[in-house]
Amino acid sequence: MIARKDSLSAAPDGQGPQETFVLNLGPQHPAAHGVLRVLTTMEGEWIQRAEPVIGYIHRMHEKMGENRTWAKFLPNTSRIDYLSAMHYTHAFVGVVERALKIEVPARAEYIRVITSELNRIASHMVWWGALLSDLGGLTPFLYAFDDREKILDLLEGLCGARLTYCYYRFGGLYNDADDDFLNGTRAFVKHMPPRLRMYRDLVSDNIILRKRLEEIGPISAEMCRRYGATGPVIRGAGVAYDVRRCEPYSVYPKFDFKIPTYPQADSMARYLVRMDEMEQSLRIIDQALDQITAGPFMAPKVPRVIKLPPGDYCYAVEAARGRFMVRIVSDGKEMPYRLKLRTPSFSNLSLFEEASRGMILPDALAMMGSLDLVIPDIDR
Amino acid sequence: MTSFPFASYIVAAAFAVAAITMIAGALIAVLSKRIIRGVGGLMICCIGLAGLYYFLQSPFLALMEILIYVGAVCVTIVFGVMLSEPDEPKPTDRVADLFGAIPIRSGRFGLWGAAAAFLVCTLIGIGIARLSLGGPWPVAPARVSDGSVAAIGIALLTTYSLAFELISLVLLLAILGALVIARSGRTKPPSTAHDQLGILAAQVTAPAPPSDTHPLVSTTAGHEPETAPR
Amino acid sequence: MTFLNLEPIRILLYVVAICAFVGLNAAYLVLAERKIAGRVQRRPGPNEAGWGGLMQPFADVGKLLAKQILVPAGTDTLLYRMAPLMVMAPPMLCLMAVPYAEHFVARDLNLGLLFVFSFGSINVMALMLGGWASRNKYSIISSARVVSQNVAYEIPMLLVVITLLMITGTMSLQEITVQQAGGFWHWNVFRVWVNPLMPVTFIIFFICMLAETNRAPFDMAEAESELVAGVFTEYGGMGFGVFFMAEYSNIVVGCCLATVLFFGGWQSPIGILSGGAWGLVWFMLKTYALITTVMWVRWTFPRTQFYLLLNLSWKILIPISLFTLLLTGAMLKLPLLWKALF
Amino acid sequence: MNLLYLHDRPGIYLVLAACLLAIGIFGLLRRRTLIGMLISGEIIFAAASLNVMAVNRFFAPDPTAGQIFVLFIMGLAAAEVAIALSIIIAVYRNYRSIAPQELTELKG
Amino acid sequence: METPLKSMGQPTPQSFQPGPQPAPGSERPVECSQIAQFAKLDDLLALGRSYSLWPLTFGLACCAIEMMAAGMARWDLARFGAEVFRPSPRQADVMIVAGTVNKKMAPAVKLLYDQMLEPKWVIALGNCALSGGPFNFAGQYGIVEGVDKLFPVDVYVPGCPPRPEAIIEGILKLEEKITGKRHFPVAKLKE
Repeated sequence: MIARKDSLSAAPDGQGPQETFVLNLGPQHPAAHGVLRVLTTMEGEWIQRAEPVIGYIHRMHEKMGENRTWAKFLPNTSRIDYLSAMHYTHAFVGVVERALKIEVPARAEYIRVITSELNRIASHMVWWGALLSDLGGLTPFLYAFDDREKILDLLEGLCGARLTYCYYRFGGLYNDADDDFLNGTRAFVKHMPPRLRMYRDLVSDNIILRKRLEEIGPISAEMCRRYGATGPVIRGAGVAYDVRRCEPYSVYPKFDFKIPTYPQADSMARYLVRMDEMEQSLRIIDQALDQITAGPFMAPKVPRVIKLPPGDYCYAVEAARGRFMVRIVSDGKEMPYRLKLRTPSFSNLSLFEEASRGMILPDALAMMGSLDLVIPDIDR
Repeated sequence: MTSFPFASYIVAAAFAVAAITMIAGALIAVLSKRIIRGVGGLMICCIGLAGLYYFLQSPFLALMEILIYVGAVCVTIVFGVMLSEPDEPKPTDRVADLFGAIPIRSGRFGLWGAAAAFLVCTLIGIGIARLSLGGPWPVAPARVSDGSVAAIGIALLTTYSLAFELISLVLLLAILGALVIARSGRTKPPSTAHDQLGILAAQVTAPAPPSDTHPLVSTTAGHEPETAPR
Repeated sequence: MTFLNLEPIRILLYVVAICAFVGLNAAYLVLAERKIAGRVQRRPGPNEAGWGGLMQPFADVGKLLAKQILVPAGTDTLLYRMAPLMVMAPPMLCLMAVPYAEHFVARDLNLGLLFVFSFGSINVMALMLGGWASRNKYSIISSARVVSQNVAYEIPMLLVVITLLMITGTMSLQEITVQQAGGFWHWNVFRVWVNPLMPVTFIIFFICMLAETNRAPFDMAEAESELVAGVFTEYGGMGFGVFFMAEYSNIVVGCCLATVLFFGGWQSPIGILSGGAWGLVWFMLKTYALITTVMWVRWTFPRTQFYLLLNLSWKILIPISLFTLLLTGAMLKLPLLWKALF
Repeated sequence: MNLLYLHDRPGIYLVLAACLLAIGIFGLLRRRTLIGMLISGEIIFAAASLNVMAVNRFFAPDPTAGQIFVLFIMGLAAAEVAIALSIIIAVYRNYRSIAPQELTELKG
Repeated sequence: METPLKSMGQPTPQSFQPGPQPAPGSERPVECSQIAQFAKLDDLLALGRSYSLWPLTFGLACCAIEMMAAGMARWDLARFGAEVFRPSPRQADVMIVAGTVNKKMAPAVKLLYDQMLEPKWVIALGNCALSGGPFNFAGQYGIVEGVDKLFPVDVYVPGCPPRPEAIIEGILKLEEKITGKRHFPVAKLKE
């Protein structure tokens, strides 16, 4: 049974006010994952209109990009979406490399892929725990963080940061991956699949979870297209769109991995897409660990002062939440003329208003959880 | 219990408490301005009444009174209050807040109406009280049963079985009728559990208090600043 | 001193004892809940306050008591203040009727079961009035939920209890316990020859108890991720603390009742070690095992959705409990019919 | 009359019931919302029940009769509340008010 | 503890001495207990408060993730009785401002602080809450440069984002501030 009202707010004979009231969720609300504010017009517990109000964590990233040199802006990239910092740095580094036509050494590319995929798993872990705690089950949160800490330990050993890595450099990496990291990652790849099976047994197959996610919050492929939603949201609608496949970058073409899609387009589909993605990420890491060779981790000739030739450059990566793209308009100076960050959460949130119409409040929040929003990523 | 020295005092005090609770509850129920407090008053009144039933040697009825009136009737009325938002004038001062039904300022007939109603009710009350105190009452005859729960049960299924069946029928009809009446105004055939049950939780309309007096939702910021504090 | 043998004094002592028990019990159940949550989530839980965290409840209660007392603007002051009192009184009254051991009961009412249920029903009203008086939209939505939920689950619970009443034939909790003497196979939950569905009956009772006490997975009253803190959103300091304690006291009442009705109360499970103080031991063991289960369930399952909750009650639990009621009646009366015919 | 044994006299119950009745009628006259009138009606019911119980306790040969009578009153009150509330909700839905003065559609 | 902690306890600008005299220049209202002294009771209450610091569920940005991590199994804030994250400000004792506060958010944060019941404390977590952090540059238009511009802050925890150990140390510092002495041993630097 889908709890959904098709015709709302029909006051009989059109007389009198409608029985609605405005519920203000946020900016501080446990389900808002930060400081999202949703102005919901409710009819009872049915949502008539849920209007997201954003800007509560606007941090001027694009403005800062226009006021800083390329290297100085690099740390900012890990703070836009702090859960998939590696991908964001990758995109920014990539656009500069593309503009300067720097050839990145193979070893650096492999390490980038490994760290990116590790970061993706870590990010999905946080999402998984947060979604479950939205649904009222707190324990999976702690289980997820257990495994996430293992990833963070690996990455911390590599670059010294737990969350905001800023590990990539123009033309390579901050430092080389040592054997500790590679062996640790091998161990992690072995450690993780049984854990994922356990998660499936404990949580994904739980009847309450299934009842709360299945057929809840359908988001069709057509709607995704209209709003520009990407990542697991569109893959949950049955479209196999993945930047790693569609606009290949780095060494991703060398790996054999599947793009998980589910045609149901409901919250459960998005849930399963992310769970499958973690397995695929493990596969990629496994292959990368096999293929990685010794070599330099930094391109030989990277200019000390970076000036991009005038022009318009783009670089897109598949971040944990979808397609992240950096677009730079350069006028040949030390700073970009215009820096545009196309963040996936913004598009994913924008369909919330249409998708949540006529839903019951807890279902809408479950759907919001399945979109995996990071609010600073929306506000930038 | 009789061996206890002050037993009779304790019993008398308990009786007084029950009686006063009942009367006070009834007064709150009819006099308070806010309807929700009226429901609270009815609840207190019922608890006092349950105490009196206990003194009338029927603990079963006392408990049933609480179960049905507090647990069901009052809750249903509160639900009705939530669904239909009766007028809730702003509290002006404490006395008027508690005894709002004696209208000093508003109302169709104002003070005179209140006085007339008060007079009529006082007359009724005094009249009946005089009647009941003065009338020649028969001497209590010998008991034929002990009035226990078992006896009630047996009587319900033998002597009063017809009435028992009838009241179950009445209750059934009441449930169906309530469903039909409450659902008739709806536009769309119901599709969810709420609607099928006639439980109208999904329709609760929160009466919005005037937003200028206090923040509605505590955990949120109501409005954006014109100028940011620095 | 013969004075102490007198009934009113005895009851007074019991009242004091029960108040102390309820207070301490609720406080330590909060700690137990946090410890169990820690155990389930593979972490130690509170262990710095006192030895192994044993002083944690006192720290919490002391802090809550010393918080600022504030009645938020716009609330219905009288009801806002009254609701915590109303929510705390019923569980204390209910515990008066529970037989903890053979000779350890405050007042052995012959209508004990009805007593517990009638006073338990005040709880709903208190939560509802508290939510209403807060004048917070989250609280109002939440109190509406509380009422629908409690009304919906009162019905299967009462049906189950009526089934048990038909078997036991008495409403006195002490007598119900006495009937289950002589080992665990005499407990009501295992009396499958009276009604083969007895274990199912217990499960229904347990589910209803979870729902009536607003525990996960039915914690709609305090659905944190949706309704901030539900009914209690505007309550702070000890007002909130009392609600918190009342929640745990209600769990204790529910588990005590389940123990008496289904698990033989203070009777020993093996037939020996049953007299005197052993009764108290067995009773507490059974009750706390059930309470632990309640907490275990909370930290295992996610929250259900509101319409699923109502569906469960009206479409599954009520039909099943009606069926068990009919079945029990039939199985009790069929032998008589058999005898009359042949 | 000894005040200590007041609870054993029928008169006090009847007087209390009369008070309750008077209060209920006053409320019925003065309340300006349907729900308020419903509450007052419940108080009148309570007065009647108390009267019946008092007479049952002190003057009836079979004490079960009065109790059953009061039980029926409770059942009827519950049914009445359910029906009345559904009517009130229907009225509210059509008129956006439950003040009895405004239900004037049938008035000429 | 894995990492040495030494520089966690930043000197607070409005240092508030636990004890009879209110610190000069302190913006806190004079509490009753500062006039009439119930020394033992006050000590006891302070002890209770320090072991029962319920934070407000309130994450702003990156630091919120580390705040969550501090509550998770590896670090477990629950050991100090501080894991009861209350979503309603009425029930919270300490507000952990975890992340950047921008000008649009500032009134909301202030409102939340005002809605908390006394006694209440604030921990500014991360460089953004301390001073604006990396987003504080000449010509910035969006952020509040330090949450102490909005309301008094009790403990400052630097880092971008601070590690969970630092967050726990912040809670311990707050306990120290409330009771006047430290309960949990200081981690020693490994030479």
